[in-house]
Amino acid sequence: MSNFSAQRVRAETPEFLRVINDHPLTYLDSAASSLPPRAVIEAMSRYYELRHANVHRGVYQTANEATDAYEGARATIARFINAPGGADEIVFTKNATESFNLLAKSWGLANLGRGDVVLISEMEHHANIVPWFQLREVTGVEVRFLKVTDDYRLDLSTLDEDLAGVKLLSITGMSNVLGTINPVRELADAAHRHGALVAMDAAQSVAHAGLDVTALDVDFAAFSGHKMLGPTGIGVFWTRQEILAAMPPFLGGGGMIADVRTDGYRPATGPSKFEAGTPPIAEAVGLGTAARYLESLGLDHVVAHETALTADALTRLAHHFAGRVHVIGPATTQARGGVISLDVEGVHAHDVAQVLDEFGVCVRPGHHCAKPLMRRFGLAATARASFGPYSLTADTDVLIEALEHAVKLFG
Amino acid sequence: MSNFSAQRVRAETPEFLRVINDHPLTYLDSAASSLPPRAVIEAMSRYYELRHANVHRGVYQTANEATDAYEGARATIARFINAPGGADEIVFTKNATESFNLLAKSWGLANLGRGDVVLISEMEHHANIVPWFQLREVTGVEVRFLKVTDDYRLDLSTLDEDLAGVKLLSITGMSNVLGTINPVRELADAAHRHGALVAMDAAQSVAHAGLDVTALDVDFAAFSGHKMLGPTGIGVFWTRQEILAAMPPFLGGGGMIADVRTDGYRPATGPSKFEAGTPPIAEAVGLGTAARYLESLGLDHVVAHETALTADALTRLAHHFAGRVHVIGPATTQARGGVISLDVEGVHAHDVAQVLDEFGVCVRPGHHCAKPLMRRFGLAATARASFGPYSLTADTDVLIEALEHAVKLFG
Amino acid sequence: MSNLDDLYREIILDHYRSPRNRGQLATPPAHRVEGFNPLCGDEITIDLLVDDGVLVDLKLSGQGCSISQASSSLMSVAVKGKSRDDVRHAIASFKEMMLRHESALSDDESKNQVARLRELGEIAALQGVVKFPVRIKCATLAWNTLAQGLDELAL
Amino acid sequence: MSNLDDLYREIILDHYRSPRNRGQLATPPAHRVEGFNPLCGDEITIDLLVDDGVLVDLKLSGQGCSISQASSSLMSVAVKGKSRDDVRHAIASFKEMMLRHESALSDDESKNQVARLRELGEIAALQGVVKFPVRIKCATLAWNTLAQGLDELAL
Ligand SMILES: Cc1ncc(COP(=O)(O)O)c(C=O)c1O
Ligand SMILES: Cc1ncc(COP(=O)(O)O)c(C=O)c1O
Repeated sequence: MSNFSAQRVRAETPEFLRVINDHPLTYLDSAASSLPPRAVIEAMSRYYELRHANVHRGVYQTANEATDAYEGARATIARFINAPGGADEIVFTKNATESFNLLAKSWGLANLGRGDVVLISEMEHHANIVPWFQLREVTGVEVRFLKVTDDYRLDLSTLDEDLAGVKLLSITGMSNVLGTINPVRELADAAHRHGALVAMDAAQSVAHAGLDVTALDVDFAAFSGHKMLGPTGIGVFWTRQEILAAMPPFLGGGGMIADVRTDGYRPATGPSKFEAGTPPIAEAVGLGTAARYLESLGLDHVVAHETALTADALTRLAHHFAGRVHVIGPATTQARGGVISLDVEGVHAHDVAQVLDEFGVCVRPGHHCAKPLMRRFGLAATARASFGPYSLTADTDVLIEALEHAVKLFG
Repeated sequence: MSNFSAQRVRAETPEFLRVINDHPLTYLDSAASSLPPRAVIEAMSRYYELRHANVHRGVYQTANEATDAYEGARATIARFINAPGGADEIVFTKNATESFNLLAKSWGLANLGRGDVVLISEMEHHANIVPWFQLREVTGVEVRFLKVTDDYRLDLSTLDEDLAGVKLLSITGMSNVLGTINPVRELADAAHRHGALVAMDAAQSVAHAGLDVTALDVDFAAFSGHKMLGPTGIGVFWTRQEILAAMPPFLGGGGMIADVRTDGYRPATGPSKFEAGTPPIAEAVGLGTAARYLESLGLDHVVAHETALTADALTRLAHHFAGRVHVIGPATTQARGGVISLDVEGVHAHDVAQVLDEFGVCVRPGHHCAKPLMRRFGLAATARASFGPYSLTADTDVLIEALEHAVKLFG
Repeated sequence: MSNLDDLYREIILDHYRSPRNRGQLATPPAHRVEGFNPLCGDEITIDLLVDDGVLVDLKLSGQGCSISQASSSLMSVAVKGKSRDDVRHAIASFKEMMLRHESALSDDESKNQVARLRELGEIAALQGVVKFPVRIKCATLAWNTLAQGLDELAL
Repeated sequence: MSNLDDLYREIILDHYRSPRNRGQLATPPAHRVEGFNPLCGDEITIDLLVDDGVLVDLKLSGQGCSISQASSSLMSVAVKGKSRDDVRHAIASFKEMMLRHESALSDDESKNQVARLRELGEIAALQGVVKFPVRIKCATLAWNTLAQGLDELAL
C-alpha cells in the first residue's frame, strides 16, 4: 500500500498558507515552477547558516563540508535519473536552458555542420529551439521539425524519412503545453538505428513522468531544479561519460581549467570542465534534497496521483463547459501528464488568468515559450493549469467555479 | 559617528556559531566567498515560503510578487553600483564568470577581430583571462597582458604603448591574490583616450572597495552575489544601455526572445535578451537583500574597518615571522584591500591551511584562479587570508598563533 | 469582484467584443507596422494611411487579450483622421495615464489628470488597468506600435 | 593536534624536507610526463628511463605540498629499478590504500590490507592521508602521473 498523501505534501509546502484575495491558494502552475517543500527550503538555509564556503579549493572543514554537500548532490542526481556512469556524468548548470546551450554550443558546434540535421519537434520549448537556430547561424546545420498531429501527438508516420541525415534528435519527454508524453525510448531506438544521438528535454518529465536515462536509452538530458520541487538557479546537463569527455569547453573561467598561462589554457576533465566559476552550491544542496524528497514520495505514486487528477479534471471540464472550453492536448490520460491548456471561446487566456486570480487560482496564460506549437494550432495563448504532487481534487473544484465566472463575465 | 560594528555583523552571521576542532570559527576566506547574514538567508526562505512562482509570464498574485521581487533586486543593484541608466542596465547571470563570458562571446565576438587587442593584466582572475583566450581561438583577437611590478602593482610605465590598438581594457578593480586596488578611473581615462572601452572585474571590489560605475567611468562591470554577502547562483553583468542594446544575444531559449517561428527567432530587448530560461529568482531576492544590508552598514565603514584590520595584520605578521613569512602583495594599506596572501618558507600553502584548520582558521591555499600571476612570482600556491565586515582583530590573533604552530611543525 | 469590475468596464468589454477598425489596408500606399508583447504573446499589426501629415485611415489586425484589443480599438477611434500633432498628443496622454497611480498624485497633478482624462474621452475607461501593473503592457502595446509606425514614417 | 600527527608523520616530513630522486634526465632517451592538480596548483614532472621492461631510473621535478612531495619521493624510491609488473602492482596497491577507509573494511579485508601495507613499506606512512579526503589527490598525483607515463610508453 502506498504511503503517498498529497494532503501531507501540501501540509509540508509552506506557500499553501498564503491567502489570495480572501481565498486559499489554488496553485495550478507547477509546469512553470513547482513549490518547494519545507525540507528543501530548510536544507538551503541550514547550508548557509552552518557550512557555506566556496567549494573545491578549500582545505578547511566548512569548505570540505560544502564540497561534500555539492558533490553529494551530484551523486544524488545521478542516482535519481539512473545515470549509467554515475556522478561524473552530471553537470550542474543554471537551468535547463543553459543545459541546451551547452549541448548546442559545445557538442553541437563540434559535431554539427552544414549537411547535418538536428531533428526537433513542433512541440518543443524555446529552450530546445533557439540554441539550434543560433547554431545554424554559425555552422549552417539544418534544423528540422517533427510535426504534431491534430490530436496533439508527435506525427511519427514518416519518422524514417524524417530521420534521414539526422545527427541529433532532440525531443521533449513531456510537452509543457499539451501534457503529451512522448515515446522517448521508441524514438531513441529509431534514431540510433539511423546513427543519430538523442537528447531529451526532461524539464517536465523529470518530476511528472520520471526520468531513467538508462531505460530510455537517450544520450543527453536537460532539466531544471525549480520544476522538481527544487530551487531556482540550478539545472542539470547529463550525458554519457565518453561523450562528455570529448566535448570541448563551453564557458571559460576558474574551475574549468587544468592550467592557464599567458599564452593559453588547458581545460579540466570531467563535469568541472563545464562548470566555470563558483557553482550553485546552495542550489545543489536544495536540488539534492528535492530529489530525495521525491524519492521518498515515490515518483510512481506522484505520477499516479497526478494522472488521476488529470483524468478527473478532463472529464469535468468537458462536462461543464461543453463547446465553450477547449482542452489543447490529448483528451485522455493515455501517455499524458497533468498539464491542461485551456482555450476558452471568446475569452483571452490573459483574461481567464486574471479572473481566476480573483479566486486565488494560479494558472499561466501565454505561449508558454512554445510559439511554433501555438502557431501550429492557430493560438496566441492558452490558459494552462498544471498539477503537482500537492494538488488535490479541490483545486479542480475551484478552477471550475472560477472558469464559470470568467465565461459569464465575458458573456 | 559611525554605527558600524563588526561585532554586530558577526552576531548577525549564523556561521560564526560553528565550532571547528574545538575552536570557534575564524573565517578568513571572504575573498573566496563571504558568509551571508541572517537577513539574506531569511529573505530567500521567506521568498520560497510565501511567494515563489515563475516570473514575467504570470498574471496571478504570487507571480506578480515574484516578478516584483526579481525586478526590485535589479533596481537595488542598479542603485548600489550607481548605474547611470538604472535597472535596464543590469543583467543577472549565474556568477561573475558567466558575466565575462557574456562580455567576450556577445560583445567581444561582435566587436573584436584579428588586428584588435584586448588588454588585460597579469593579475587577472581566470574569469577575465580564459574567455579572451576562447575568443582568440575564434576571431584571432590579440590578448595582451599589462605587467605587474615587483611591488605588486600594475606596471603603468608604458601604458600608452600598451594601449596601442586596444579596443577593450579589461581589468580587475582589486586583485583576489595581492589585495592590490587598481586605479580604475585613471586607467579608464587613458583607455578612453585611446578609443578603447573598459571592463572592470568588480568581483572583489564590489564589497571591499565599493563600486560606482559612473564615478569610475567604466563601460562594463562583472561581479558575483556570493562575494558580497549574497547567495551563490547569481552574478551581475552591467553595461551602458546603448552598448547593451547593440549586443547580440548570448544564450538562447525562453525569456530572451520576442518571437520564435519554425524558421527563426527575434531576440527580446533590454536585459531580458541576456537572461535565457528561468532566472535566479530567489538568488536575486538574496542579492538585493545583501546589497541593502551593505548599504545599511555603510560601505565606507566596511572599507575603513577592513583597512584597519589589514594594517594591523601586516604589521604583526612582519613582526612575528620576520623573514619566514612573506606577504605576496603591497606592504602597506595604500590602495590595498584586506586580502593577505602568505608564502611561508619551507611550508607549502596546502600544509599551512591544513595546520590552520586545526585551529578553526579558514584560509585558502592554492593559485586562487590566477595562475599567470602565480607564475609571475614563481609561486605554485599561497595561503590566503582575507577579511570581511564581520572580521575582528581576534581573528588575526588566532591566525598568528596557528601560523606559529605551522612554522614549528615543519621546522 | 470589485477589482475585476474596475478592470473590465462595460465599454472595454464592448470594444473587445466588437472591435472597431479591424482589417487591413493595401500596402502601399499604407504603411504596415507590427508589435509584439513577448511576455503574453499578444500581436498587433497596424496599417497606417497618412496623407499630408494626417492619419487618414488605419486598420488593425492581430490577437490579444480584452485589454489589448479594447485599447487598440479605442485608440483607432481616437486617432483616425487626426493630425500628426493630435495623434502624438493622444499617445503621450495615454502613456502618462498608464504610468501614474492616482494615489501618487499631488492635488495639482490630480486636477491636470482629470482634465487630461476628459480629453481622452472613452479611452479613460482603461484607467482601471493601472491597478493591475502586469496588464499595463497589454494596454500600451497598440500605442507603442502606433508610435513606432509614426517614427518609421518620420511623422 | 592528534589529527595532524597522523597526517604529518616524521617520515613524511623527512621526505618532504629531503626529497629523493629530484632532478631531470635527458629526454630522449628518457620519457617525460607531466601531472597537474588543478585544484591546488601542484605540478609534477617525471622523467622515466625504461630499458627492457625495467624502470631503470626516474627523476622528479615540480612543486607541491608536503603530502604530494613526500608521496612522490617515497614512490620514486619504491619503484626505481623495478620491473613493469612490480611498478604497476605498487601503483595499484597505493591507490587501493587511498581509496579505503579502515573503518569501512571487513575483517578479511583488514587482514589483506595489513599484508599490503607491509608490502608497501615506508609508503604506508601515507595512510593517515585517507582521514583527510581533500589531501588524497595530493598523495595520488605522482602515482597517477607515473601510471600515465607507463601508458604512454605502452609499458
Ligand atoms: C577577482 C575575481 N574575479 C572573478 C571571480 C570569479 O567569480 P565567480 O567564481 O563567482 O564567477 C573571482 C572569484 O573567484 C575573483 O576573485
Ligand atoms: C519543456 C520545457 N523545456 C525547457 C524549459 C526551460 O526550463 P528553464 O526555464 O528552467 O531553463 C521548460 C520550462 O520553462 C519546459 O517546460
